[in-house]
Amino acid sequence: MEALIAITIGVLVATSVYLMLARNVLRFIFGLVLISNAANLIIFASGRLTVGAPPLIPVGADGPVGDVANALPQALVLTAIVIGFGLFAFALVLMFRAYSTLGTLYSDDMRIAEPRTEDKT
Amino acid sequence: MNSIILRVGTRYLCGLLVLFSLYMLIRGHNEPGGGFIGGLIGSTGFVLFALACGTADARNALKIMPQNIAMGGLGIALLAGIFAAFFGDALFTGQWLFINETPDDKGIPISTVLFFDIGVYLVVFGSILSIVFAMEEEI
Amino acid sequence: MTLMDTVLTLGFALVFIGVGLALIRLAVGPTLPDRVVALDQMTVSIVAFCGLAAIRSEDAAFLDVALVLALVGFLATAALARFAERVVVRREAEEEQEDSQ
Amino acid sequence: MTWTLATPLVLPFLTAVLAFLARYGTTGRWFSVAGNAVLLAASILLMARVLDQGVIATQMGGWAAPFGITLVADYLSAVMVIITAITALAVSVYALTDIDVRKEQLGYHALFNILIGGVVGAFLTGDLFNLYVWFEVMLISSFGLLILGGNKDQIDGGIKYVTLNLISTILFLSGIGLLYGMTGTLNMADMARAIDSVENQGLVTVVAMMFMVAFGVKAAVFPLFFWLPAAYHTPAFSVSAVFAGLLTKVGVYALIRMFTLVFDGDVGFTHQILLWVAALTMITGVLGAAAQNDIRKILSFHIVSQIGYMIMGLALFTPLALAGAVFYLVHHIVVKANLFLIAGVAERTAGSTDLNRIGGLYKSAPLLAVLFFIPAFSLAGFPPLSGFWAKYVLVAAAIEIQGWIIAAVALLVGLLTIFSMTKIWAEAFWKPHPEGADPALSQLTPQARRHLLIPIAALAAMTLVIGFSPDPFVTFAKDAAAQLLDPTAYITTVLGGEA
Amino acid sequence: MNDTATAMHPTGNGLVGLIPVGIALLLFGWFLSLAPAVADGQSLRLVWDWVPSLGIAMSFLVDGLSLTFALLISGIGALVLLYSNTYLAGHPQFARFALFLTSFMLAMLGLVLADNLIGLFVFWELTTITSYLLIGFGHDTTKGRRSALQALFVTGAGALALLAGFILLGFSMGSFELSEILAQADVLKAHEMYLPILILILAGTFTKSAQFPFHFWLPNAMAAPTPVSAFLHSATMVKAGVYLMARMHPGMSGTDVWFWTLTIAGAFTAVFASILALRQTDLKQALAYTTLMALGTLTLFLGQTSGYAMTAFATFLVVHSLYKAALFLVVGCIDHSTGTREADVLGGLGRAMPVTAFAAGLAALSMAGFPPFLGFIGKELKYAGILAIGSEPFLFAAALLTANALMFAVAGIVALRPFWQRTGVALPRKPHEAPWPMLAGPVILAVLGALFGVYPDLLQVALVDPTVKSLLGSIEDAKELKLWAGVNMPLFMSIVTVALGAVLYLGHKRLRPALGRLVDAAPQFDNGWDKFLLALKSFAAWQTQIIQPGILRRYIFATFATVLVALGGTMIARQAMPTWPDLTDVTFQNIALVVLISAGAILTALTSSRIAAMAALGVVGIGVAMIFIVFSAPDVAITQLLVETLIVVLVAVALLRLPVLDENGRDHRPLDAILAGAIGLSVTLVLLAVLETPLDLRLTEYFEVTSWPEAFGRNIVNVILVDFRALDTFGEIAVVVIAALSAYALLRTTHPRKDP
Repeated sequence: MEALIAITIGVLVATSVYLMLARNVLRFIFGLVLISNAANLIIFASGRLTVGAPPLIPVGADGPVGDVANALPQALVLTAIVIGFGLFAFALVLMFRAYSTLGTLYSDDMRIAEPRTEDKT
Repeated sequence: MNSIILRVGTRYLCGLLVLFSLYMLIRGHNEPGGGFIGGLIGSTGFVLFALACGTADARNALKIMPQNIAMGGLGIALLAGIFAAFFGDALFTGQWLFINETPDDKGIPISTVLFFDIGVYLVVFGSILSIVFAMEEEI
Repeated sequence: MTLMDTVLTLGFALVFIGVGLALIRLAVGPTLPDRVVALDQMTVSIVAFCGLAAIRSEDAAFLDVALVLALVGFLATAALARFAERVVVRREAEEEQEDSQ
Repeated sequence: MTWTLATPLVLPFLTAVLAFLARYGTTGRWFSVAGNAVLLAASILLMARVLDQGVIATQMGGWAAPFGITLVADYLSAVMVIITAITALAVSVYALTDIDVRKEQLGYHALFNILIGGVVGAFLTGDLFNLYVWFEVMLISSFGLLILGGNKDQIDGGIKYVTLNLISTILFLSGIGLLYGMTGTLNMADMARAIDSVENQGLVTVVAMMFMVAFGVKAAVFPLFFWLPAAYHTPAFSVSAVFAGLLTKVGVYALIRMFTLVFDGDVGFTHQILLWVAALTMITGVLGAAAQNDIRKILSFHIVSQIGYMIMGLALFTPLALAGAVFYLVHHIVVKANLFLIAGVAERTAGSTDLNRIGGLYKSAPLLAVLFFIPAFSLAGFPPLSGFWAKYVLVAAAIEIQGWIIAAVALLVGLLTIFSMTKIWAEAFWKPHPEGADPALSQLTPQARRHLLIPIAALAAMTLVIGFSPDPFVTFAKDAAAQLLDPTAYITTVLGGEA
Repeated sequence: MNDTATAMHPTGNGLVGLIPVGIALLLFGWFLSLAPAVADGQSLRLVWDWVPSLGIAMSFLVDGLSLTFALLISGIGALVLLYSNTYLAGHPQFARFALFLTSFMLAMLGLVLADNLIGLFVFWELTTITSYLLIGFGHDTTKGRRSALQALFVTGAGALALLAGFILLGFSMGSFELSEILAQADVLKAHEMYLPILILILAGTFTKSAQFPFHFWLPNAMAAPTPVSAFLHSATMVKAGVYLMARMHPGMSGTDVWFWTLTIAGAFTAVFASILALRQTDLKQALAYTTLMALGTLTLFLGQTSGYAMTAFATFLVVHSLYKAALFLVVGCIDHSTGTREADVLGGLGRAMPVTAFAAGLAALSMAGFPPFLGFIGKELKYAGILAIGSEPFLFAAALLTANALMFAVAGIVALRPFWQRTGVALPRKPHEAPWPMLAGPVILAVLGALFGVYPDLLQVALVDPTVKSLLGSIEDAKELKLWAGVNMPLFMSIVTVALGAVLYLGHKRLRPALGRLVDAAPQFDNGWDKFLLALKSFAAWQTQIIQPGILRRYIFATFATVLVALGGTMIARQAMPTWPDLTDVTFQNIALVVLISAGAILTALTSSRIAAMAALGVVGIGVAMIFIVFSAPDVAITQLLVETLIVVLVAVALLRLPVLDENGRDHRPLDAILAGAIGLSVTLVLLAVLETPLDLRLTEYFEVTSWPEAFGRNIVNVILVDFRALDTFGEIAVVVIAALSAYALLRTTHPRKDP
């Protein structure tokens, strides 16, 4: 099953890279969401997969009963998801602001900080 | 949004969501839940409020600026970590106090870890609301 | 394979068919509300999916997932619905503008 | 006392919270200054302990390594923390005048101090995932600082900065996942031990390359530095100064840390690539600077080219070369932050940072000229300023192992650095002001003069001190390099529990 | 600085001007007091351990060679400082000037006294910086700035080569102490690194002492005030290169490379420079070129190892410093009083400026090589020295003779014509004698030139012999300085020189156009400098335009291409490919999940409808959440779903203001698609390979065992978050707070009115 996840991650990465390379920065944002998911899945899969046994300790026991899923990657992924959300929110607001300030979402037209040399006087 | 149903329903739903989020927060140490999930759920309540009734109402209902909530949460989380210093432990060492402890049952636990999780809750809650409110007000 | 297993498998299959159909509707459209409803349907399917997962693993933890999703899942739909509403309003306004020109 | 390591990490966050809650008054900014002063004291304390014990480590939450998160400081970490504190204090004083009330109310001081917290965290942590978290803290606060002001060029530069850094972040995160999948640990010291037993060593190299790219973006090396010249000239001067001084250095630090501690198994491959990267970074950076006509743009490209020197020290991988890299790091933070601060004063007095539109500072602002001259010629590597020793050690290290080409590149780039620095000097200082103005420091209020010039003078004095008595610094850098090349002490201290 | 203070002040600048003179005089006195000991063959060494960790000491050695230089520097320095105090009286930037000039003098002294390679280099660069500031003293003009940069850049480039050479030398010989290195001359000459070291060091010295083809910066450096030129061109800056060659002479000379390089470069520079000198009409420029000629000659001698050549070197060094400083100062006086330096305009100053004329005459006679001046002795020795060359002596002798004859003519042009020739052209100002502080220098220097000519023993014992000893190791090889050495070849050559020089002087006006054509035909190095700068700038602009075009897509493409090369390339280079994965445990449910996620992802990438893209993103998020559910991660699944919901909400809000995705229709980007596919493939392969390695679960097991008993929590994931790895979580919430603050600031930063 890990192999299948690996392929899924490959697809996610490929589509997100394609999206990030687009002219429209909104697509970059979409690509960012996808690739964050891919990175989270990489961490999740690296901790190996266990079906149907959440890492919880039943009342009365001192440790989990039977084989449970690897808890550490789950904690890392949780952290990464929240961080990813923070980054996403900022990036989205940035693009939003870029449109209202620069009047475009096309990155080719965003040349204020680095004007073309021929534009210089 | 011009939906009476949504607007009326939201008042109740928002309270319910916040209540539910607190439940998720408190039980988080033992069951699925915790500060992140609690904060996220709590914030969705007010996001819904803002969508349905506008941010002005939502801000009024909240009373405190969401950024201050978030920053305050960060402060609480930090203090929960620093608290260990009074006991000579390293940063973020959990300090526990069990009320009504018996040999079989640990009783009601009060811990810095819980305060830390409350800090997390407030941060997530406040942060999401400050972004969403600010965005809403730009539309 | 017990009856329970069979039922579960069937349940999962149905959920996936539902999700698949929603996905097609989502891709094809053609209108915005079509897509919004498709997404909403997908959310509901996941609630069912969580329930099935809880039954299969005999772990109540997955019910929490279902609960949370059921509580907040409509939020996305609501936001999208508002978006659809505004877009329609804006488009009408634009058309009016064009008419008046 | 287990808090020697934790205090420098906690302080900036505490400062940030207090400064934010007091952002509508004038107390916020003084919280920032006071907090950074205490931070400096704490980091000096840390340094004293490190000098005493070599490597110190403490386990967060009391959970033994490798299970919990370890904070650890060796010579390199300690010196980076001290330099960070110095820069932070200097910039926070400068910001008293440079940052307007509006930016303060939007949370400048909180963003700034959390940025410092992230930087300190990155230097002190001994845990790879924790390093990622601090990178994020740094990154997102730098986003905030960059766009504070909302000018068009800031938004535009911000988009490039944000997009490219996000790519690096994702790469870093995925790399952590993969490393965890191979070694089963996140503690860097533990990882250094565990990674040798991974069967597929080729795969380790692949992951190492992934980290090289991820950190390479942060450190702004060729061909990944695009975001830096696109953005660094846009924010407030305090912000550019702290960016220029610290941000890329964290990337360099991470490269040095990972490629001495963990990825030292395939040096022939990875470090050879680093050497090429270093050479190309130096050259493209310095040529980029030669093509610019704005003080901040010139300085930005120079950051890139100077990063090349530090990478060169890492790539050569000899004791002397690593000592050179460490020395260069310290020297460069002080000098480059200062140059940006000076550019701010130049803009305030002469009206712009565009070299075509300013001039006359030499005649009417001689103090500023002196203050510029010291870091600028230090950057260009003139003895006996700090930059000379940095360059000398690196070139000597290259010549020592007969790396003729890299030595030649390093020297040639030094020459072109002179070219850029004298360009600023000739245009902004020597040339008469194109509009006939006499830009003098007396245009500023006495209070503004104090706030702006005291940090600049202090940093310039540091440059002079390092330059005139380099011996303790070189000795220190050599010791730090020795620790990096033989991480046994680091690993045992981390894994052996409380030092 | 206050501009109102520019009024000329005849007594100079008060203490600011006099203190430097005092410093220089004290130093001169101190060096003079060392002279007897050094003349006795002793040497004095001072060591201060500067950077022991790098083996660098600040060590100083006073021997014959360094003392000669030190005396010239401090002595002429004192006179020049005195002179400039009046010359620049009341100048608003005089304090800086005095500071720079004094620093320059001190740096120069350090340079000649240093006995450590790196110490020497430090002073070497200090002279570069201070001379940059001095040449750029007239910084208001483009020309002044250009000249300063040119001098800095050319000598700076050489200095970097020099640094490399020094480091190489230090490592090769195992010491950075010059005296230790030079003591092992045989080892050095036989060392495999000898040639690179030699080339690098000569690159430094040739640029500094303006040997052909690096000569062009020196005449331009005339942009500096005249006293600076006098100082730079007589005893200091340019002599630094000569000094270093002399210093290295005992250790490196005697090889064929050394001989031919120095001899040819020196001879060529000498002839070339004297031709150029004759062509000039600006007195200062003419003198500048004669400086080049002198430097060429000195270099030529250093190429040799004979006693004659060394004596000639030592003598001519002193001779040249004396008369050149004097003449420059004289030109300064003329410029100061008449307002021009044009040779064709000036004339008849002899009556108005008798003292100046006297000094100029003495110096010029010394320069021209008339007996009984020191210049004559110098010239005789030069001829003797050149004839002692092992191979091709006559060729070099002829070159030297030409150069000397040309110098003779220039001496006439500079020192005779302005004073004694009558011209009809009116001068800009009425000439008058300069004040005494400005006359002291030229007079003292010129008289010294005459004095030493009459009493050559004085010079011989005090300076020449010790210098030769430093160069050759023994004093016996020093040849005697004599006014009358009998009828011999040098005397004959002197006579020819005078005759030829006289012809050239009389005919120089007619010669000038011809020389001009000749020189113009040769490559113009000064124009070359401009072309070089232009080429550098346009190359820099070109490469920057390619690397940093300001187009985000190219940056992202380059970054991802690097990722691909790093991942894919390394996988191939390091053979890290995974084996074929095991797919037996795959269920239909898993496949359905994978298909769902992939379909969502591809739909996001390909659709041109914003709402479809957003919904498809939701699909992917839901699919990933389902993976978390299936593989037992309820906490993660809840978080993922909540975050996904919020993402949709935020995007939906943002889209209300944003335009549709593709205003110009859909874009197909095959190249991007290939790159994207390749990266996706390499990520999959890397992950597959990683998943093949066994996973060490120590950490997780520890957490499972301690979670409840020690951390009192049953939800291991939550315990990890808030206890085991609380610091991560703390950093994470800091990220969230800051993201919110940043986003808020971004939205509000230019809308103060809306701030609640």
